[in-house]
Amino acid sequence: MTTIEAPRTPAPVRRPRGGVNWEKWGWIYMRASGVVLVVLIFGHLFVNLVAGDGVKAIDFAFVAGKWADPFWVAWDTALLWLALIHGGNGMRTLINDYANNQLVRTVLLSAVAISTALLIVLGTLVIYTFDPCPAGTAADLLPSFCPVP
Amino acid sequence: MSNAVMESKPSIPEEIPTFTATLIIRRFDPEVDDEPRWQDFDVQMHGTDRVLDALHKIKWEQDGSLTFRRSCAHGVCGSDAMRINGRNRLACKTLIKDLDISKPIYIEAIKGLPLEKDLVVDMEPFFDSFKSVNPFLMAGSVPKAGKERKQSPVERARFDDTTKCILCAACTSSCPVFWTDGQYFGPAAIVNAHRFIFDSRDDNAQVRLDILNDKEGVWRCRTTFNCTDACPRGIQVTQAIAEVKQAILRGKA
Amino acid sequence: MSDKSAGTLAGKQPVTPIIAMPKRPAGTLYRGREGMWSWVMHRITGVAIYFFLLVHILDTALVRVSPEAYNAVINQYKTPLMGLGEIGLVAAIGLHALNGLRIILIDFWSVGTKHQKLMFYIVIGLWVVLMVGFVPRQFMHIFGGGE
Amino acid sequence: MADNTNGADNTNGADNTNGMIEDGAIVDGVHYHQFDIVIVGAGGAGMRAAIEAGPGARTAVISKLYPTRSHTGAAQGGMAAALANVEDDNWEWHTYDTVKGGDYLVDQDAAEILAKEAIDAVIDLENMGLPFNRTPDGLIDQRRFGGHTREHGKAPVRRACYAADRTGHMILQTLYQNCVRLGINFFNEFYVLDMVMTEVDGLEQPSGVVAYELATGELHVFQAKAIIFATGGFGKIYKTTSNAHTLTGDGVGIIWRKGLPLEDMEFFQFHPTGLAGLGILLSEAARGEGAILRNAEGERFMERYTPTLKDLAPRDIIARSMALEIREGRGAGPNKDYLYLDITHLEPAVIDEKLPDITEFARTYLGVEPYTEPVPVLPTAHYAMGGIPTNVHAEVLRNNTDVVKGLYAAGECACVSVHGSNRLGTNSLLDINVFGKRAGKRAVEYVQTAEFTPLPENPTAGIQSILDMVRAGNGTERIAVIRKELQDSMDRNAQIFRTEESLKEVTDLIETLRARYKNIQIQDKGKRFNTDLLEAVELGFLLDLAEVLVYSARSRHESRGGHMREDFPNRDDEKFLVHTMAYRVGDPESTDAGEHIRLDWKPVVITNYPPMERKY
Ligand SMILES: Cc1cc2nc3c(=O)[nH]c(=O)nc-3n(C[C@H](O)[C@H](O)[C@H](O)COP(=O)(O)OP(=O)(O)OC[C@H]3O[C@@H](n4cnc5c(N)ncnc54)[C@H](O)[C@@H]3O)c2cc1C
Ligand code: HEM
Ligand code: SF4
Ligand code: F3S
Ligand code: FES
Repeated sequence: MTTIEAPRTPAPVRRPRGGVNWEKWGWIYMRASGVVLVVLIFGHLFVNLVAGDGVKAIDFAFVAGKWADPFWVAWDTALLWLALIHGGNGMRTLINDYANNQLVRTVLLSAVAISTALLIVLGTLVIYTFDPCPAGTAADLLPSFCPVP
Repeated sequence: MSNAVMESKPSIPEEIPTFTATLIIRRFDPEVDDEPRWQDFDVQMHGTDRVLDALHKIKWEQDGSLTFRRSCAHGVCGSDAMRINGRNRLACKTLIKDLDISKPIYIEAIKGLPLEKDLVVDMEPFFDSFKSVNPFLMAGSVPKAGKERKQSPVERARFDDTTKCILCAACTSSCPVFWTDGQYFGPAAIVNAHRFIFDSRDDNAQVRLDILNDKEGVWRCRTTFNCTDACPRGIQVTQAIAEVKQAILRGKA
Repeated sequence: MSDKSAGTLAGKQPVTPIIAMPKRPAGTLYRGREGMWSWVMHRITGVAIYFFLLVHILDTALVRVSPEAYNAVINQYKTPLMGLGEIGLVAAIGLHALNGLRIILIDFWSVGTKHQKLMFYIVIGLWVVLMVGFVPRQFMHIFGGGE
Repeated sequence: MADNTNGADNTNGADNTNGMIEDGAIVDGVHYHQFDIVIVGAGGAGMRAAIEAGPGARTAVISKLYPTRSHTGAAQGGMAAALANVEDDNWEWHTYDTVKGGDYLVDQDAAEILAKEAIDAVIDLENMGLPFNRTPDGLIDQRRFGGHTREHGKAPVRRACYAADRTGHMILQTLYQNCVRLGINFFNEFYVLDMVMTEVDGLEQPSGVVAYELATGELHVFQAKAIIFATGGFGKIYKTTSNAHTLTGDGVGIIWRKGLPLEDMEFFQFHPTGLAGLGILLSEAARGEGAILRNAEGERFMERYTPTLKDLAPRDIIARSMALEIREGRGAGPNKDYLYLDITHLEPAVIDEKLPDITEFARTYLGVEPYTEPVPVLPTAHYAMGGIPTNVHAEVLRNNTDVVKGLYAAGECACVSVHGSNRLGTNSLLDINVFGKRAGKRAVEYVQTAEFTPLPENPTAGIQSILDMVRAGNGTERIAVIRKELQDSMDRNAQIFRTEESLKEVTDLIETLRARYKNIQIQDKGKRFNTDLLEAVELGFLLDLAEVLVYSARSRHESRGGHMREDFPNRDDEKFLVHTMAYRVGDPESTDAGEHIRLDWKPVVITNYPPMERKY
């Protein structure tokens, strides 16, 4: 009688927990940020796509005009951070769900983490180091409040 | 003479006409097949017959090698959860006439647990998850010798729903999150944790909440409700999971 | 159904079962209901928005490069094709956001799970209203006259 | 797969010269295990024993089903104990009811133990976590059940402790949960098919059991100092039954094949309220909560048969009354062949709270709405009063007086006998807890001093030959056909009413079926999960047990409890106030049952209650 290898699977190993509980805080964060994002995103979309001439109205001058107002600076910063972290964390869940290969998983997770972090930094820098009236630009591209050279 | 009465007994099914149903079953014989294959069977059924009766008919009259688990045949033992027309159901609780029999009935094993043969899957990972939530009363108090612990009907009702679980795995194996990597504890384990977390006689809710606050714990539930829909005992599974999540957040059952 | 296989009745000898047709799915698609489909949709829209967001931040960052560069790119958004894309974007965000609120209610409202199906249809309803409000306006913006 | 097998491919201990093979060894493809105590069956009785045995000795539970699939989980109504939580009660009344309910064939010393230890049994379960329904003061609630009375039959009493209508489910779950807590070793989906006996000092002594692992098709020998059988009933000898497909009486059959006696096999209980045509049980709890049996004319016919207890009379009496109603033409339905269980007068809220499952059964399987329509019911084969004879310590008897050392039985497969010729509702869940516990305790005491009995030369030879016979058989018979013929005939001839003629008919049929069984063919020749093979083996047990049942029934020329002989309609205490003891003797292959079954009689233990006429 030959022995057929036992077909049963070994018990999944439950990894011990340690450090920050990402799942729990991630879960809470998704919901908290979600509620705020609804306001931020719909506000953003409304102003950019619906109000006035819609998307047609958007150009450098439009952006510069918005960011001259600290209100919109704060709005867009919050939107940037909340949405990116929300999206990044969402992507993390997805990758954990579907990438079964440890290597693939690590690579993808790092990719999401890096791109999210990078873009947050980039975006923040853009908002705060923004110069509404860069020198040497045709005046018709600039917002009206720029001093005419 | 003496038995005239009993002879004509099973009259109820006879009143309902018979019909032919086609079952398409996903078969897999680990000793022969590399991959599962689909096989068709035509069976003559009565109106009150269940899918389990159809499977029995096939096994007993057509192909004895068709393999599935079953025991009680009326939905209380949890042996025969399977995917019937794309949804997890107990074969013994699904009446053929309630399915659309103008089309073939697709039957396959539940998903997310290793397939062993035909409709049989490896239940060990499922029971391991169950065991890992401490599914037993852990009371700190010692009841008076020879006396029950007291519990009011209201306290008793708090966890009534989740005591109905028969560990059939229909819920866990319907959960899209469980399918992904099989690491998630799964709704059944959470249901059974819920049963004790909210039992007024139990003093160790926190231990279970800590276990379920794990990476593979309640937070992986994405409220897809497949579990609630699949549960043959009508347990409000997603509700139970939501209650456990809230208990973890508030730190108290 | 017809009575074509009456011959399979309690026969002594097994009727050899017909071997399956060639192409069958490896397994059937799980037929979940509202809850499952809303989740599938939530996932897909979430990922789509994430990728859009990445691109969107990059293009906005061009404001730091030069107004010309920014305007060049942003003009792309004004083509009819992108205009349609924006409809898709709003549709996705709308669904994701409304369903996100539904999920939050399921999680935090004590009877949320009970009403999840109803809430799903409310989400769809609100979403339709949203789109009905947005789409004509967007069409006006992208195709409509105006300079 | 075993929860806790020592998977090592250890062939070092492969030395069977002294009948001791090391735990974990694999010899010729057969796995060997050693445990102090091996429990066969993970139903209520088996797991209750395991909870006693586990902490005290190396224990293994072998079960052909995952523990929570056992049929204890199907029990609905309740578990009796004279807690007196809701009204006056005491265990002495409970004893009396049990004795009278069993038509005085009960061993009264055992019934006394059952009733007395009931209270602890219920409290034990509560303390283990069982969620009983509660009274407003937070005590365990109790409900009425058939045959349970106050003051020796004056009026029904609330004695059944319950958890909605899934008391058995909660017992099974609670016991399993506690086994998990204690880390009991389970070997799930292992079919025990044989017990090995070795001759010691001129006596055959059990030395282990042989199990077939469903997943792999391999054999395992479990050597043990003590073996506890808790394999449940064998309702599948009948067609219409409340029992599970897996209740094929393997344990009882194994004991029988070892030449050990079986007691009172002719007494089988038919439960009055099975769903008509299906046999699925609607618990007596329904009547405990006020449901009424009615005939086609809507008459509450039980008032005529048992004016005091009416619908709560013991089951044998109700089942017989129902059969009479139908026979006299008052059955309902187009063929006038069923009766009604009526709960339409109960509040839907009460129904939902106390009887949720059974109303759902009616809805699902018959499409009847119990809130508004009466449910068609018929008696259904339910419970084996007889089985493996034991004393009150759950020790298996070799004959009327001597025990088999190290062998125990508890639960439905055993016959203590606390149920006599008719079991009272709720006394079985009690039985499995009281005597399961006793078996576990006794076994632990025993293994403390006992040695392993050496295994014989080739412990798997017996079962291997049966398996080979089934696997290799290329005859023309199908197991399902033989089984169906058996079940049909048992329903027709050995059900509620029996006569010499009908019993003779089924005996003759069984003899031909036994011959045809040798000519079977199964289609699944594989090793993994070969349920085809096991159904064939199970059929062998069914045939054996049906034969003993019918043979014992033919010899009991009286009517008592569950055994109703139309040709001998009266109880005959003169001749038959004795237990039947059946032995397998001679050539088991002989075609005349009389040549391989020998009957003997065992006196009934009577303490306080001399037999009286049974009126309710
Ligand atoms: C529908 C229904 C309702 C009932 N309601 C009530 C009630 O309300 N009150 C009451 O008191 N009683 C009730 N009873 C009776 C009572 O439930 C049973 O008699 C009792 O549960 C039997 O328990 P057990 O442990 O002996 O057997 P079971 O629970 O049947 O367990 C048998 C065990 O043995 C195992 N086994 C069998 N054969 C083998 C083998 N060859 N190898 C390995 N393992 C094997 C099985 O896997 C199983 O684990 C009811 C019975 C039924 C059918
Ligand atoms: C508009 C307001 C938004 C709300 C209310 C919202 C809400 C939510 C919620 C509650 C979840 C968690 C779902 C769950 O746990 O099952 C979630 C997941 C997710 N969200 Fe959002 N979200 C919003 C915007 C966004 C944006 C802007 C992005 C992209 C950057 C995004 C990407 C994601 C992703 C990728 C997931 C993960 C999906 C999954 O795991 O299935 N969301 N969202
Ligand atoms: S919760 Fe329902 S579906 Fe899940 S295992 Fe329990 S009974 Fe089965
Ligand atoms: S199906 Fe799965 S995702 Fe949650 S609601 Fe049920 S556990
Ligand atoms: S066979 Fe028991 S649940 Fe279906």
